[in-house]
Amino acid sequence: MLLVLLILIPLIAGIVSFAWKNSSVKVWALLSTLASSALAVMAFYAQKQGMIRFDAPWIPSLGANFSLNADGMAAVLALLTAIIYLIIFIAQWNKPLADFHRFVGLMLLSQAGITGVFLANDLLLFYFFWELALVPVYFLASTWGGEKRIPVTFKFFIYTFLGSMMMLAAIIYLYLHTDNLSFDYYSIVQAGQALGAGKQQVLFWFVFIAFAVKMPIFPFHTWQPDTYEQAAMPVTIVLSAVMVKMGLFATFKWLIPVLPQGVDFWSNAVMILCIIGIIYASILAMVQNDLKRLVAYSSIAHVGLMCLALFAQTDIANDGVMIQMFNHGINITGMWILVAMIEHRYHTRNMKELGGIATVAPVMVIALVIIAFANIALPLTNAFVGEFMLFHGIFQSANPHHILYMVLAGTGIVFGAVYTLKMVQRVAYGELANNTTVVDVKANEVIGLTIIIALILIIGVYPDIIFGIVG
Amino acid sequence: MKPLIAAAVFGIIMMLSAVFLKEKKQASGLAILLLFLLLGVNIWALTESLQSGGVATFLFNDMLRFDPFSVWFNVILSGLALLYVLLNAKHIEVVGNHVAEYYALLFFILVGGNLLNAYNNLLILFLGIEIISIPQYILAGSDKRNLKSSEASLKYLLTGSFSTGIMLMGMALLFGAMGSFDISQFDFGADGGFNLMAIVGILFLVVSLSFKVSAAPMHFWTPDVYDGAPTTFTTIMATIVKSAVFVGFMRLFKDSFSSISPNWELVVAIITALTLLIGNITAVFQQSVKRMLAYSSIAQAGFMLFAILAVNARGMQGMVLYAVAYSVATIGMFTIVAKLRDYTYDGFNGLARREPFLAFTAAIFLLSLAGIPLTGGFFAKYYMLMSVMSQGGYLTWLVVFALLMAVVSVYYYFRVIWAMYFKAGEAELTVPVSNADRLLFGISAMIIIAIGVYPGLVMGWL
Amino acid sequence: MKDLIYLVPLLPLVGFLINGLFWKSMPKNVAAFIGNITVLGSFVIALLIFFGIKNQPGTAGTVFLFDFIHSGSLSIPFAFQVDQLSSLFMLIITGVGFLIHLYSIGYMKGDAGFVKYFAYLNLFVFAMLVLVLANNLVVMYIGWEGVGLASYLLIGFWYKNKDFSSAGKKAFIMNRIGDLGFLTGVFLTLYYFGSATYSEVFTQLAAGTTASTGVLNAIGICLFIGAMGKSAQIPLYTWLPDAMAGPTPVSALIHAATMVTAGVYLIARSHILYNMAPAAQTLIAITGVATAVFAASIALKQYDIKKVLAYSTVSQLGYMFLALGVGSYFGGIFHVLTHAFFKALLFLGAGSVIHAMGGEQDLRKMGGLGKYMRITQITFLIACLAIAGIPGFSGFFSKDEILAAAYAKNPIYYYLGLLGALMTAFYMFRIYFYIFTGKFRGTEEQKKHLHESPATMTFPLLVLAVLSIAAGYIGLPKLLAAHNSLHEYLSPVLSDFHIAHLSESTEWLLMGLTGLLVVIMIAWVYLICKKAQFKENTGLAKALEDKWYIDEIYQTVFEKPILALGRFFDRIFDRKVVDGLVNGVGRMVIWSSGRMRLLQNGQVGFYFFGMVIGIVLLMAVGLLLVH
Amino acid sequence: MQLHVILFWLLSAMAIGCALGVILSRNPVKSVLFLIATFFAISGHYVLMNAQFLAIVNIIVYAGAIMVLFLFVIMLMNLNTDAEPQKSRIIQMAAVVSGGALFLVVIAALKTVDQSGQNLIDASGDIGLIHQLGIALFDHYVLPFELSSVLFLSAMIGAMVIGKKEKNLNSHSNLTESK
Amino acid sequence: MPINNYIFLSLALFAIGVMGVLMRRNAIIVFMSIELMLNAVNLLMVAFSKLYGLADAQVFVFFIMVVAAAEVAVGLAIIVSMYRKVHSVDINILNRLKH
Repeated sequence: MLLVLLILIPLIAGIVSFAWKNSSVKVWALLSTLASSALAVMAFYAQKQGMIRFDAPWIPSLGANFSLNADGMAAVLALLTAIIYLIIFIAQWNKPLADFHRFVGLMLLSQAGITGVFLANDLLLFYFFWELALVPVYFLASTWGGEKRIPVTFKFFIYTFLGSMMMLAAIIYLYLHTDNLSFDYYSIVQAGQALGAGKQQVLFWFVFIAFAVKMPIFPFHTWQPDTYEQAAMPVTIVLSAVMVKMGLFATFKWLIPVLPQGVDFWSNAVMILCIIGIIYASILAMVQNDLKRLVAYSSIAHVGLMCLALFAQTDIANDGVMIQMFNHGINITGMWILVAMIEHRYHTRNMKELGGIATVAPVMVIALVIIAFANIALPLTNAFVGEFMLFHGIFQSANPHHILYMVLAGTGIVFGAVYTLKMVQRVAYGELANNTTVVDVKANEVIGLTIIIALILIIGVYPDIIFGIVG
Repeated sequence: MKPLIAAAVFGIIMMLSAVFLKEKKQASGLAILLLFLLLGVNIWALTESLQSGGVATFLFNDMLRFDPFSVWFNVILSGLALLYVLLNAKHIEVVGNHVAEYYALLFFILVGGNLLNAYNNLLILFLGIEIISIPQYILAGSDKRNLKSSEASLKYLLTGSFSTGIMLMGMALLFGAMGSFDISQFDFGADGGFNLMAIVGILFLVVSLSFKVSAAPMHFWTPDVYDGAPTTFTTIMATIVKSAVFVGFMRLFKDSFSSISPNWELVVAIITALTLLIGNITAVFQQSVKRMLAYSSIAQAGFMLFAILAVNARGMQGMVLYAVAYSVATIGMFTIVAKLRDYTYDGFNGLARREPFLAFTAAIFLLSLAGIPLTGGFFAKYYMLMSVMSQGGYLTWLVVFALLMAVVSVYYYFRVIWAMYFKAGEAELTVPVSNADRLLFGISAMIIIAIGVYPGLVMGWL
Repeated sequence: MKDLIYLVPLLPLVGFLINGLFWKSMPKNVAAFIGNITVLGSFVIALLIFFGIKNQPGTAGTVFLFDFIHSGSLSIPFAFQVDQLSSLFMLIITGVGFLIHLYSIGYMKGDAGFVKYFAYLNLFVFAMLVLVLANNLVVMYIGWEGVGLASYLLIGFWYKNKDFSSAGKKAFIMNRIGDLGFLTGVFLTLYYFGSATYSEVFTQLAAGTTASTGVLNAIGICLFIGAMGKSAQIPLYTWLPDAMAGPTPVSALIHAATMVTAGVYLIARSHILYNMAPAAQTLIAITGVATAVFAASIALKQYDIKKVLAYSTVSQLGYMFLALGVGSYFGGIFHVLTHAFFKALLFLGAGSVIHAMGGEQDLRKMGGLGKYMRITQITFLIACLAIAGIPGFSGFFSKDEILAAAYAKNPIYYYLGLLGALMTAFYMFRIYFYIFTGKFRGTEEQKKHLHESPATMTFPLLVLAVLSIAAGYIGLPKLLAAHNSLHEYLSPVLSDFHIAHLSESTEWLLMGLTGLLVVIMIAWVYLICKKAQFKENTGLAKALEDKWYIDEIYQTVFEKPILALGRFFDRIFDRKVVDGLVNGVGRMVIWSSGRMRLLQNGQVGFYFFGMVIGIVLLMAVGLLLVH
Repeated sequence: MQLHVILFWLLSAMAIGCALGVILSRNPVKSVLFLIATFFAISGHYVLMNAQFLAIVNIIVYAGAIMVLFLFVIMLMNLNTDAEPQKSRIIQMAAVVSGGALFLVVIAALKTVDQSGQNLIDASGDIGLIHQLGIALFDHYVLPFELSSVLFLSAMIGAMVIGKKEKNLNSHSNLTESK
Repeated sequence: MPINNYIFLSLALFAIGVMGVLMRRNAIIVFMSIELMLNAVNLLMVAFSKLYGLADAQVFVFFIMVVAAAEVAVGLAIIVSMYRKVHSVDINILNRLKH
């Protein structure tokens, strides 16, 4: 029931918000996200006692059940989703967008969808939530944001929808090959594993393209920088902090166990793509002037590393992916909030026009530095734990080239330092480029950033807080 | 049987009422009343059919065969007709002076629809199709001040009669091979040349029925006729008629021709692929939403053809779902188009500001047409694709192709959403939106979402 | 006693947190007090622990704090290893650290970022302590990167100057390259030994491991790459001279006395591994000696005092690695110790000079400062004598130990080392003479401002000066003393590796030769510097002044091509090729739509044709199937 | 050669010849007349197959009623000239090729059909007689018979709706000129 | 006469009707060609009726005639109404609706 509530609360709250044509809708949103955060924490602790599940018949004639399951990674991601939405609404507190009630409604709907993706234990239900997450985000990204947001978002939508459709073909195929015509996770896994190697190899791409586009992995990434750049900040956060995890999580849950022979056959190719992506995106990030594009490319690099680790298929890599998904979500949220604050105050994201913010907004710069270093996995920040385990997992992989892959992927941490520090320097240091008088940080921003920084440090110093419960 | 008689009688009543009714509104009122009655009669027939245990009953020397599916489908058809009239009464009234006659023709179309889901004899199929077609020729040309309407009517008439000729040739050859018109009597087991004749006959029937459901390469009439006919009557053609003909199409092939499916499967598969390709790709370039919806209806026909390819029960369930989901959404979309002054995409600009609720329901209709989950359109497509993929073989790749085309369809459906929500403009409405309209749009959207969440509502018990 | 070990890093951390969180409202003197008292506290505890271990070597051991990463087979404890080596380093860090904290009170008095400065400095001490106390490579990596962070923050302390923050950035990135090597080494260790904890790894190694020499060499080289970054060895040394952008006490603490010796510590820590990895060892020795000579050569022609000192540091670090490479781990550690004192002293002295000169660092603007700041002059001289290796001063003994070991390994190392030592003497006395003797060459205004530094600054100078002399006497060579207390203290954890014993006469000879040549060199420098003429450098001198153009080469070879590649990706490849492909598909659909709609030409006749041809083709297909 | 064989070939030749006349003659009136001739030929075939009633009906309904209607319309439009615009030669050739291809494809498939050689031209059997047809029509096929009334009703409405001139319609630009 | 002859004859007439539809521009002639196609079908029906000795096909022919009559009634009405507007029955000028 806990799990159902995790989906229902944002869903209902979202629908209610559409009718709440009043600025107090932000209180409503905050209450809803607080409630779901509390529930997510409860679920997170509850699953220590054993997996918590929910099962109810849905479409018996199809063998589809409303079945939810919060096993380790799902619980972590559900928690992440709840926290991120909470932080978004805190950070957005004093920046109400036009038509705020619609914004809140769509946001909460997307939250329901994303949470559902993480919890679904039934393939059809998973697909449902997969799309339920996508559609509100389409509207969100198209309604609020930069000038070119509409075509850019449209491209994003079509691109991801293409992936979804390919996946749908695979879903039907797998479903028809289950013994009892069921969408249940175990039936699907059995059906997938029973398929011949050749079929698995073909099916692999049908499933993986959907996830690869969502993550995104080179060369399916081109929608991402544009979309991140154009979307409004809360939407960018949703896209990068949680939606990206949908692809990774789905690969972990719905691809690797289901099509093991397909994965074995293609894992080398995917890993190479991931590595190319890491280096490619890092190099691109180095030459960006727009803060959002820089963070966008850096996200591609980070996600590439996580995907690489997934395909290393070692337990430690999987644990690393789990914690790193959480960390990446937290860190990139912090990054976007800071970018939003900068943009809000200076009306530009172009680093050429920024500089010396440290003089006037020291608190903001402190947060920026901390989050930037978390972004490049400095030890005692959360990302270090994650990346350490990822690299270790890749190193332990059975792949014959595992050491080479680890080292090549490791160049990402050097490049990461290059572009992140370059960004910090160009934004925060030097002479003040822009003489507008600015407020340093506001109370709600302090709260949001404090949550993020606290999580960064707590997980960085004592990651057992997660492994102790999930591991 | 009762619904059939009721529809015919109501049609005649409607026709005669033209003499007495002075006001167009009165005709609409009467039509709505009669449609409610018709729906009641249909539901009555359905309960009777269910009480009798769902056994098929044959009537009139096996001319008709009523089973729960056909009765249920007839309920759906009359329900769609009611929804259509409730939403479109105002639009029908402005088309021309003969409002009562238009309604009479609608009832006759329903008679034809009823025949198409209950026929057991090729003759009834033929008559059913003609009873549906002739009123359509008339309705297409009913806006006589508009040259386009006449042009549409004439084009439809010429191509339609041509396809009737082809269909009759098919029926004649089939009779020649089988020695009967009773579709339950066909026996394809025998060897010899006659079987080949039967196949030629079946292929003629395939292409002529493809014409009626606007499948490629017999689709050419569709965009022009849908575009030229008064929008409100296009709605009938694209929804009630199309669903009814599809059910007729499916019955013939599923109940009767399934035993020799390998002989026609490839042809239908090619038609399906072509229909999907032409419908979806051509729709992309359109500037007029009305014309886009015409191409989209071709594209949707491609998906519905899957039910014919599938020749299994899933396909039948899918057909019901598709008929409801597609028709409700299309009725909704065409109704909105009918209300607008400008039928192009630009005409939709800023609709979400002006009529937020209307735009919201339109978005749901479009999402359903695109097959996004949580709307009925998803399950409709899902059942179709699943039923065909379970056949295996090259049809699996046809499913993949269909899904790729579904991606293309998102492009043109979402352009409408794009215009409504994200473009600035003043969408001009010629017919105002009343609260009753809003209620009906809301109900339509609810139906679509309800099916999208729980498809068992319309096909669970079949 | 060692149970209190957690306090040693914790106190500076607390200091950092207090100063860091309340930097806005913290009065300067309170901040200074907190900064100093915490490090002093750590020093006292470290001292107690040091003597505890000295008296009872058995008390050395591991202190487990908590599980850091614990997942499946991977278990990384957050634990401290308290033994002779770490306690010695701990002492250097807290001791020199405290002196420099004290010194900083005076040096940074007028700076707006005073509180922030002390916070950073405390953070550095914390991280450095974690580095040396770690009982496994991962926790060491935490400290390793932590000091990198502190170094980054302190180099870029005056953030308004873009060059300064660039220097910080450069330092961090260069270190990151090394860190990648370090990490790879850690993963290799984890892969082959299943653990990163020293005791477990080294026990396995000692017991005879299954891992091949190749693997051990690989691990050794990887870890050494990490050390190259942190300890500024060729080819990753270029950040250190730039790092002089930070406040001078920072240069003294981080970029001379402590942080840069982390690499030495790492290799000394892992000496058991290196003993079994000859190729890695040789690489270390060659890199070390090359760096020693190369950096010294650059230092010859620098005009910025801090730059000279920086290259000198690089060069001295080279000596340390030479020692490690030839197996003289004691020599390496000994030099770390003595170097910590005299180099800190040199930097602090330079800081005192710069303070007096109002921030001026150019030698050419100084001269004759001796009469204004006597304490600084004398302490600076002591340090110069120590670094130059004048017998009796600490540097002499440590350098001698290294050179003797190098000679034993391979005389070429010795000759190169000697060359470096001579250059060291040259450049050190060059700056000494330029600063303190002769006439003042600065402006009148600067002249008026000249003064001796306050007591908080001179006190550390004096202490360090004493140490610079005295430290040498804890590691006297066998030739001179029966006891080598440093060797004795460290022997439970460290032992030299296969160093051939030189005969007494050879040793005497080497010692004498070094001493003599150094003295001659100093005399020659004195003659040169008396004239104090500065001309445009040409030829070799110009190349030396421009640091052999290494920065420019790196830029051309690495930085520029990568950025060009980035721009190419950004403007052409990503947008036109990858995205172009994606958009191309979309455009193709639209284009074909535009073509396909022409089929619908409005002519019924054409439609009939279409239909009939369609029927004929479908019929043909359908009937072909049957036949 | 038996008479009915000669008649068959004669009537077939006449049917095909007149059919060609329908589509080839430039004057619509001539086309109508050719079509009537074709119908007569087909009726002749009916008689040969002992379907007398249909033969009569064919002549009465088709030739008598429907074709007169056509003729009437043609006269109404004053189309009885030879000046009707023709499609180009190429299109005409294409039409012939397409129609011929359709014919060939189907014939190729059907050429092997039943070789039993049952002679269809004889006077045996009474199914074509009015009595038999009447029974079939009003007994077995009563439903279609009734349904055809619906068809006629809609045709009637159609002719009226389409034919009648519209008056006093409130102008409604949306419907007059859809874009 | 074997049935094949009738099949050939009927198909020939049918094909001629199709050709007529394809090659003529006059809507009335096109319509007449379609009537020719229907008559070809009628002929075939009667032949099969004779072959099997079943009245069904002949009854079917009645209905084809009925439908043809209805279609012609509506069709000619439409053609006439079209003619009223554009004073032509040329199908080539019906091209306002395209693409």
